[in-house]
Amino acid sequence: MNVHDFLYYIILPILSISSLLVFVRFFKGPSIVDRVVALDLLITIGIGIIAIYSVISDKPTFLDISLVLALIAFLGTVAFAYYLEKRNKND
Amino acid sequence: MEILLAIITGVLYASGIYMIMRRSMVKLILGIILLGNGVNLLIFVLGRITKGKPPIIDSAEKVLEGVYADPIPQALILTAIVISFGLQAFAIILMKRTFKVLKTDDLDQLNTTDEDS
Amino acid sequence: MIDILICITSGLGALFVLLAAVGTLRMPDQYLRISVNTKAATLGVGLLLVSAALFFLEISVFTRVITVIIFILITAPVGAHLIGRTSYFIGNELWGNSVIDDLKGKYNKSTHELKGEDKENESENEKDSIPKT
Amino acid sequence: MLEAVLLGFLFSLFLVFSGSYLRGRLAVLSSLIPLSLFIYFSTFISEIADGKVIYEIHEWVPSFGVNLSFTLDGLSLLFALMITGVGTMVFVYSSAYLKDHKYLDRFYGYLSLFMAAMLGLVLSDNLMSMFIFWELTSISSFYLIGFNNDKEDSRKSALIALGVTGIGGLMLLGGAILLGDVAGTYRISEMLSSREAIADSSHYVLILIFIFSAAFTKSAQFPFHFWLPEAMKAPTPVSTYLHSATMVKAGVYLLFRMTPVLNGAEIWHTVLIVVGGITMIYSAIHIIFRTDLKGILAYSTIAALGILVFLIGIGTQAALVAAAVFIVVHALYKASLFLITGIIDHETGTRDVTQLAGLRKVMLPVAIAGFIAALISGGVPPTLGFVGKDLIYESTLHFKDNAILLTIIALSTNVLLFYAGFVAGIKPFMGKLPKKFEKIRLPSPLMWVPPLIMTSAGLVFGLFPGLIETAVAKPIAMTQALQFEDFHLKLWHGFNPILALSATTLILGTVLYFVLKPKHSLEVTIAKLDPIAPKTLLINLSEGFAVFSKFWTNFFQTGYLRHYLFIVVSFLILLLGYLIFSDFSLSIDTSSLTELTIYEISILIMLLLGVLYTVFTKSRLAAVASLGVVGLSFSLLFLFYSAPDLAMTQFSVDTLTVILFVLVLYKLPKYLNLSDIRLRIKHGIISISFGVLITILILKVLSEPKNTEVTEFYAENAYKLAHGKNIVNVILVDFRGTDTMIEISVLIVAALGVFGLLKLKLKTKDKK
Amino acid sequence: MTNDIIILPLVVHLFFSIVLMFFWNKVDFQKIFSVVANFIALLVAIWVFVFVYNNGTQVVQSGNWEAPFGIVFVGDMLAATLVLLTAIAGFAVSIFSTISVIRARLRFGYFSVFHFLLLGLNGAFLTGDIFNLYVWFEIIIISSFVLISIGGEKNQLEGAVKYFALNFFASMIFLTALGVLYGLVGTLNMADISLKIAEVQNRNLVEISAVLFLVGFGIKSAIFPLYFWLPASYHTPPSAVSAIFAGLLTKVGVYALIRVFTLIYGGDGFLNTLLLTLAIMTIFSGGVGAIVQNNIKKVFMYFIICHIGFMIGGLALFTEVAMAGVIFYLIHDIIIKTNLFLISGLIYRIKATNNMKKLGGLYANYPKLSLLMAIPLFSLIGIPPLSGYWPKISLILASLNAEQYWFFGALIFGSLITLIVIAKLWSEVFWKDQPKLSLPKKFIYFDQLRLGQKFTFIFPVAFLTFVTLYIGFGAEHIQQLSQRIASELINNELYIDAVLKR
Amino acid sequence: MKSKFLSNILLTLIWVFLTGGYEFNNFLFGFILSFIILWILSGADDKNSKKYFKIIPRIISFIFFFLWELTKANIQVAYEVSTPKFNMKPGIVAVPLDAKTDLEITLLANLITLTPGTLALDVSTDRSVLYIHAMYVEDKQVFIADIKTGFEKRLLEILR
Amino acid sequence: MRTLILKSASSYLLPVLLIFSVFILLRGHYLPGGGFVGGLVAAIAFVLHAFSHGLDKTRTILKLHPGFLMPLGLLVAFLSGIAPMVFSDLPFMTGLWAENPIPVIGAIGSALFFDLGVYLVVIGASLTIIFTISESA
Ligand code: NA
Ligand code: NA
Repeated sequence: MNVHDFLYYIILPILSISSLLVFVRFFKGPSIVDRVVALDLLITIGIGIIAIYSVISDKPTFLDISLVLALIAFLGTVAFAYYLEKRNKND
Repeated sequence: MEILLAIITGVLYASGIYMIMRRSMVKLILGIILLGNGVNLLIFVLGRITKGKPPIIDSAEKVLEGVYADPIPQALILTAIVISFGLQAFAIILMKRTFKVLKTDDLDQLNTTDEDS
Repeated sequence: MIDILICITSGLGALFVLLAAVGTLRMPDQYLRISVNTKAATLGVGLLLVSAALFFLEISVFTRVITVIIFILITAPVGAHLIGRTSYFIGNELWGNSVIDDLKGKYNKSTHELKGEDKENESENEKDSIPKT
Repeated sequence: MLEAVLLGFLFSLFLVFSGSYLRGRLAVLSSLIPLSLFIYFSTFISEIADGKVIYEIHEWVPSFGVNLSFTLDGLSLLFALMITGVGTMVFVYSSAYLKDHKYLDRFYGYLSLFMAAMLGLVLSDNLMSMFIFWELTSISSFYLIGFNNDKEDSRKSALIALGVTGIGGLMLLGGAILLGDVAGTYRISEMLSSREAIADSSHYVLILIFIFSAAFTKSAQFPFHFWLPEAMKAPTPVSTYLHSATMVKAGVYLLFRMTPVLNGAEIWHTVLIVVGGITMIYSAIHIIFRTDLKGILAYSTIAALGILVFLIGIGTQAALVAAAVFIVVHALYKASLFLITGIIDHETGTRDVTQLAGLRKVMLPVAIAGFIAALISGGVPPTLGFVGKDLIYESTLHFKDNAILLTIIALSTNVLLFYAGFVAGIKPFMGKLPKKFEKIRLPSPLMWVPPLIMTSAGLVFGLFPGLIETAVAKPIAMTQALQFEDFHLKLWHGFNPILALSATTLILGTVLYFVLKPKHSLEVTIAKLDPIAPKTLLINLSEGFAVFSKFWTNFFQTGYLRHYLFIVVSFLILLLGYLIFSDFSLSIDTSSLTELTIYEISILIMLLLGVLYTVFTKSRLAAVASLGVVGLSFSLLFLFYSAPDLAMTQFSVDTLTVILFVLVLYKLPKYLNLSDIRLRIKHGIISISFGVLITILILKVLSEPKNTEVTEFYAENAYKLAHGKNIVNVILVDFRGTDTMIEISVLIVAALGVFGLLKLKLKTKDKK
Repeated sequence: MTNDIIILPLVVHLFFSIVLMFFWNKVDFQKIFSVVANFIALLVAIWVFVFVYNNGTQVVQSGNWEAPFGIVFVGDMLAATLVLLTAIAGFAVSIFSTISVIRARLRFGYFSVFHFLLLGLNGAFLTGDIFNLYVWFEIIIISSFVLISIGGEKNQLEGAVKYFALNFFASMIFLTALGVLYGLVGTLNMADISLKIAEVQNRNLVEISAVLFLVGFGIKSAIFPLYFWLPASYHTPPSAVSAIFAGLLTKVGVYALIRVFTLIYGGDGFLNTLLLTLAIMTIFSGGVGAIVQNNIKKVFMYFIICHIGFMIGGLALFTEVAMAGVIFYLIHDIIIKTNLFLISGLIYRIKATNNMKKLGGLYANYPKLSLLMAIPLFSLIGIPPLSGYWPKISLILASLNAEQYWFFGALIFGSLITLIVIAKLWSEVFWKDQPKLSLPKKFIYFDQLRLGQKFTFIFPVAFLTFVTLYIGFGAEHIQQLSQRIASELINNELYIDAVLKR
Repeated sequence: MKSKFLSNILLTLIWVFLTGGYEFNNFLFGFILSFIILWILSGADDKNSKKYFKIIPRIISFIFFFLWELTKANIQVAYEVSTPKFNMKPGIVAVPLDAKTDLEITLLANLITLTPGTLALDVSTDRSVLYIHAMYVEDKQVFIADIKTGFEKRLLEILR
Repeated sequence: MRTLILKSASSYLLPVLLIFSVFILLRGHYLPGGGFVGGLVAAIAFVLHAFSHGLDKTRTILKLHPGFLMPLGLLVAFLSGIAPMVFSDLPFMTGLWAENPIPVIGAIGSALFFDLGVYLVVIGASLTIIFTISESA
C-alpha cells in the first residue's frame, strides 16, 4: 500500500464518516448553537478533505481553496453569533 | 456517479419548486437558492464530469492535453453563480423591506395588486 | 521515510478529526461540544495539512500550509469564544453534572455588558433584577 | 378626387386648432365645403352618364398593394353626390340646430371627418383603402353618436354602434385580404377579371361570409340591426346624415360594388334575399309599435335598408336599378323627415308623436316639407317615390323563384313604410294645436329650407324621371350588369299588376294611417318581446361574457404567487412529460460514467440530507444553516470533479448569502405552519414529478454524444493566444469577457437596488 | 472604430451608467445627463440602423475571437431595428422620467439603473451567443427588479415579489434549457448551434430543449399560461418605469422567441402547433382580462398580453408573410405600449387617479391633449391607417392562407376586444363628466405645473405619437423593412453565414 | 513609524511566502502592496512594538509548551469521548486577569481555548475577569492558579 | 458585538486577508482564483472588521464609500474593454498584452485590468449590500 492508497482508502473514508457523524449532530440540534458548531466543524473537516485531496490529485493549488473555506467559515460563525446575540432567543 | 448526480439535481429542482410554492417568503427565497443550485448542477453534469483533471495548464506545458474537465460549463456556472448571488441578495432585502412595510411574510396576503382597482 | 511520516501525520489527523466528530455527537451540552471540537478538529486538520506539506515538499506549499494553519489557529478559538458566549447568552443550560457556573447572572441582557469578578457577590443575589444604568 | 377626399380631413384638422373661430353665425360657412364638393362632383355627371369611368391612383403602401386608387363611375358618383348633397343640407341645418352649442366646432370637425371618410369609401377602387375609410366612418360615427358625451345613454349607444360595426369592419378586412389574395390585387376593377377564379376558389364561401357580415352590420340588417335605433341618441343632424342617408348605406354600397365580382353563385342571392326580406318585415312591423318620431324613422330606415339588400339579392338588372333609384328616394325623404323631426324636437322639446299635433299652424313651411316627404315616402305619384316603388314590384314580380312571396313581403313593407312616412311627416302637423305649443315660432330658415329643398327635389325627379334615369339608373346599371339592357324610367307604365300593387300599397297605407294610432301602450306591448330581441340577446351575451371574463381572469389571476407558480410548473411538467414519455428510451452506457467512491457518496448524502433538511425543518435559522451544509457539499463536489474555481466561488457565495439571510432574519417572524396538508401534498406531487423529469432529462442527454470543438480550441489556445493557464479564468476574462462585464454590472445593480430599498423611504408628500 | 459600430449603443449606455453612478447625489445633473445620453444613444442607434440597412448584417467578434469561440455581436436588420426602437422609447421615457419620477427615487440611482436596463435590452438584441443572451436577460431583470421596487411602497413591493419570483423561475428554466443545449451541441454561439443541432440524432431532446426555451422566454414575454406576474406588477411602479417595461421588457422575450425559433428550431411542426395554441389562448386571456379591468394601466397591461399573442401566433405560422406581420407588429407595439403608459402617467398627473370610475371630463377640459392621446389609443386598436392596422393584414392573410381559422378568429377577437375596450375607456375617461370625488389635496396637479414642466410631460408623448403616426402613414417603409427582416429570419443561412464567415 | 515599518516588512514576507517567488521584483511588489494596504488601514491601530530579537527564544519555548499542552489535553479528551462514561466535572470559572492589552487578552484567551478541556467564553467588559468553561474543575482555585502560572505568565513574559 | 477577543483578532486579520485577496486576484489567470473570489475575500475581511468594530470604524478605515468602488471597478473593466477599440482599432475586449511577462503575475495585459475591475466591483457591491443591511438591522 502506497501513500496514495492509504490516503484514498483510509483517510478520506474516515474524514467522510466524520462529516456524516457531524451531520447527525447538525440534524439533531437541538439548539441553533449546535447547528452552527456542527456547520463550522463540517467546514473544518472539509479543509482536511481538501488537503488530502490535493495530495491525491497532486494539485497543491487546491490548498488555497482551504484557506478561502477557513476564512469564510469563520465569517459564518461570526454572523450567526451576531444574529443570535441580537435576536436573543433560541429559534 | 452521473446517475446519482442526476438524481440529486432532480431533488434540488423538486425541493426548490416545492419551497417557492410555500406561503412564507423566507421559504420562497430558500427555494430560489435551492433551485439555483440545482440548475448549476444540471449544467455541470450535462457538461460531462471528469475527476481530478481541472482545466488548468501545467506550469511546464503550453496546451492542455489528454483528458480534462470541460472549462466552459464551469465558466458558465461561475457567471450564473455570481448573478444568482446578486439576485438572491436583492430578494432577501426585498423580503426584509416587504415585511417592514406590509408587516407580514405570508405571501398569501400579498394579493391586492392583482385585484382590480 | 517521508511516506511513513505522511501516513503518521495524516492518520493522526484523521483520528483527531474523527474524535472531534464523535465528541460533537456525544458531549452532553453545547459548551462541551464546542470545547471538544475546537481543539480536536484544529489539531486534526493541522496535521492533515502538514501531511500535505510533507507530500509536496515545496516551499510554496509549505508557506501556504503554514498560512492556513495560522489562520485556523486564530479563527477557531475566536469562533468558539463567540458561539460559546452566544450560547450562554441565549440561555442554553449547562450539563446537569456541571459543578460551577461563575457566569450566572453576570450578563446584562439588555446592554450585553459582562460584569467582572468583584461584583460577583452582589449580583449573584439579584441575578434577575434589572440593572441600573 | 384625392383632393376632394382630403378636403374634409384637412378641414377637420383645421378645426382642431382653430375651431373657436367657427362658432355662432360663421358656422354656416362650413357648409361651403360639402357644397363645393357637390358642385365638383356634379360636373362629372354628364361624363359618367356617357358611360365613362374615371380612375385615379396614388401609390401609398405598394408592398401591401394598398394604394389610394379612386374610381368614379355611376355608383360612386351617385353616392358622392348624395354624401355631399345631403351633407350640404345637414351642414347648413346644423349651424342653426346646434347654434349655441359649446362644442359646435368639434361637431363640424367630426362631421367633415365623416364626410371625407364616406367619400373615400365610395370612391375607393382599392378594397383595402375602402376598408380604411370604412373604419373611419365607424369611428366618426362613434364620435357623433357620443357627441352629447355627458349623457351615459349616448356613450352607451356609441359603444354599441361601434361594437357592431367594428365586428363588421374586421370582417371586411378579412374579406378584403382573402379577395386580394385570391384575385392577386386589391383593386376592385381588376378583380372583375378574376370573377371565375374567385367563385371557384376554396375561400369563396368564406369571402361571402366576410363581405356579408361587413355589409349586414354596417347596413343594420337583421339580426345586427339594433345598433341603429340606439344610434338615434345622436343629435338629429347626425341621424339624418349618417344613420339614414349615407353611412348605413355603406353596406349596401359594398354589396353593390361587389355584385359583379361575387354574385356568381346562388348562395349570394339566397342569403341576401332572405336577410333583406327578414329585415324588411321585421323592422317594418316594429314601426307600428313606436311613438318616438326618431324611433319610427329608425325602423323605417332599417326596413328601407332591408329592401335594398333584398333587391341586390334579387340581382336582376331591374332590381339593381330599383335599388339605385330607391337609394335616391330614401335619401331625399328620410333625410327630410329626420330634419323635420329635428325641428319639431328643437322647438317643442318632444318627439313623442302622441303629443304632437297641429304644428302646421306655427311652422307651415316645415309642414309642407313634411307633407311632401310623406308623399315621397309613401310612393304617391308623382313623386320619385312612386317611381321607386314601381321598380321594386317589377323586380319581385319577375324574379325566377317565389315571386309571389317576395312580392307580398315587399308589399307589406311598403305599406308599413307608407304609414311611417305619414306618421312622421304629416301627423305632427295635423289636427288641433295643443296650447303648450302655441308660443312656438318658425325657426331659422337655415333649418327648414334644407328639408324643403330635398323634398322638392323628390318631387321634381318624380316629375322628370329621365333625370334620374340618365344620371343614376343607367350608369349604375352599367357598373353592375355584364350585359346591359336598355330601359326607361317612367311615372306611368299603364295598367298592369305593378300599378295594382302600387295602388294597393297606397290604399292599405292610408287605411293603416287612419286606423292605427301610435300609442304608448303599443310600445309597452312590444317591449314584452324585448327579452328575445337580438339586442337583448347580444347584451345578455356580452354581459354573460363579462361575467365569464371576470371568472376566467380571476381564476388565473388569484393574487396568490403559489397559484401562479403552480400553473407555470404544471404547464412545464405537462410539456416536458409529454415529450419525454413520447420517446422514452434510456440507454446509458454505464462504462463511460465515472466510478463511485465512498467520499463522493458521503458528500452526496450530506448534500441530499442538507437539502431535505432545508425543506422540512421548522426552524428558519436551521434551514439557513443547512444551506451552508449544502454549499459546503457543493464546493467539495466541484473540487472532486475538477472545478476548483467553482468550488471556491460556490462556497463563498453560499456563505455570503447565508450571512445576508442571517442579518435579515431576526426582523422576520417565525415560520407559521401556513399551508394546509392537501396543498402540501399537491405541491409535493408537482415538485417531485418535476424533479423526476429533470433527472430523466439529464440521463437522456448524457446518453448522447457531445461536440467538443469549442472546448478543444480553448485547451489549445488559452495559453498561446490568451496568455493564461487557468482556462476557466481565461474564458471569464477573455474568451467570454463580455459575460463577465455584464455579470458585474448585475452585481452593481443589485447593490444599488439593495441600497435604494433599504435607504429610500418615501415621505407621504412624495407618494404619488 | 467603424468595425465595431453595432456595439456602440452598448458602449454608450454602459459608459453613461458608470458616469451617472459617479454623480450619485446630483439629481439635476443626472436628469440632464440621462437625457443627453439617451439622445446620443438615439443618434447612435440611427447610425447603426442606417449602417446595417445599407451594408447588411454586421458581426463584431468581441475579444477578436472568431466565432464560435468568443462572443459575437450580430447586427442584423432585426437587431438594428430593435436597437433603434429601444433608443426611441428610451429617449422618450428618460425625458418623461425627469419630470414624473419624484426626486427621492432619482436620488437612489434611478437613472443609472435605467441605463443599465437599456444596456441590457440592447445587448439582448445584439448578441449572437445564447449564454450571453442569458446574461443580458439578467441585467435586464435585475434592473427591472430595482426599478419596480424603488421607493418601496406597499403596492410596489407586493408586485415586486411576484415579479421577482416568476422571472427568477423563468431565468432558471432558461438556464436549464441552456444546459441541455450545451450538453447536446457543446457550443453557445447561436449560429453554430443552429448548424450543430441539425446533427443531433435524438430529435426528441431537441424538442425538449426548445420547450424549455419556450417556457423560459414565454414567462418573460407573458404568454398564456405564464403571464401572471405581469398583471400583478406592471402597474405598481411609477409610470415612466411601467412605460419602459411595457414597451420593451415583454418584447425582449418575444424577440428571444423569434430569434431562437427561427435560427435554431425553425419550422418544427410540434413546436409551431404548440406556439399557435398558446398564442390563441394568450390573445383570448389578455383580451378577456382587459374587459374586466377598471384601472387604465391594468387595461393596457392586459392588452400587452393580448397583443403578444398576435406576435407569437405569427411566429408560429412561420411564413414570410406572417413573420413580416410579426415584425411590423413588434415595431408598432414597442412604441405604442410605451406611449400608453406614459399617457396613463400623464392622466395620473392630471387627475390623481388611474381608475376609470373616478376619471372623467378629460375631453372637456383638455381637448387638444385628449386628441393627442386619442392617436395612440386608436393606433392600439388598429384603426386604419394607423400603425396597429398594417401588421394585421399580414397576420390575417397568413392565418387564412395557412387555414388556421382559430388563429384568425383569435386575431379578430383580439382586435374587436381592443376596439371595444378602448372605446369604453375613451367614453369613461374622456367623455364622461368628472365624477364628484374628494381628490387628494397635497398632490401637485398638472395644472399647477409651470409651462416648461408641462411641456416636459407632453413632449415624450407627442414624440412617440409622432413616431406612431409615421409608422402608420409611412407604412410602406416599415413594411419593406419588415419584409426584409422576415426574409432574413426565415432564410437563416444568411445570419449563419455572416456569423461564421462561411 | 517603526512599528509600521515592521508590519510592512512582515506583510511583505507574508506575500513572498504566499507567492513562493523569491526574486527581487516580488519583494518589491510585496512591499509596495503592503505599503498600500497599511496606508489604507492607517489609523486603525497604533500600538508600539519593541525588542524583537530578545523574545524569539521565549516564543520558541512557548510554542513547545503549547504543543505539549495541546497533545496532553487532546489525549484526555480522546479518552473522555471514546469511553462510554463521562468522568467530567465541567463548569464555568471566572479567572481574574493580569493581562491588560487587547493583544495579551486575546492571545491568552485563544490559547486557552485551543488547549483541550477549556474554552474561553468571554472577557468581562472591564477586562478584569476571563470566564473559562472547563471540562475538569476539581478545584476552582487550583484551576485558576494553573492558568495564571502556566499560560498567562509565559505569555506575558513574551509580550512585555 | 462587544467582544474584545474578536475585535483584536479581526484587527490583525484584516491586512492579512487583504493581501491574500490580492494574491487570489493576481494568480487567477494561471491558477484557481481571480477577481471575483479575490474581491469576495477582501469584502469579507472588511465585513469581519465591521462585525467586530462597528460599521463606523470600518468606514473610516475604508476611506472610500464602498459604493464608489462599484463605478470605479466597472470603469476599469470598461476601459480595458474599449481600449483596443480606441487605440488599436481592434474589436471590443480584445486582449492587449505587454511584451515581457513579470514574475508572479505573469503576462501583463488588459485581461489583468479587467480582472482588477471585477475585483473592485465585487468589493464595492458586496460591501454596499452588507453594510446597508447592517445599518438598517
Ligand atoms: Na482548552
Ligand atoms: Na480579450
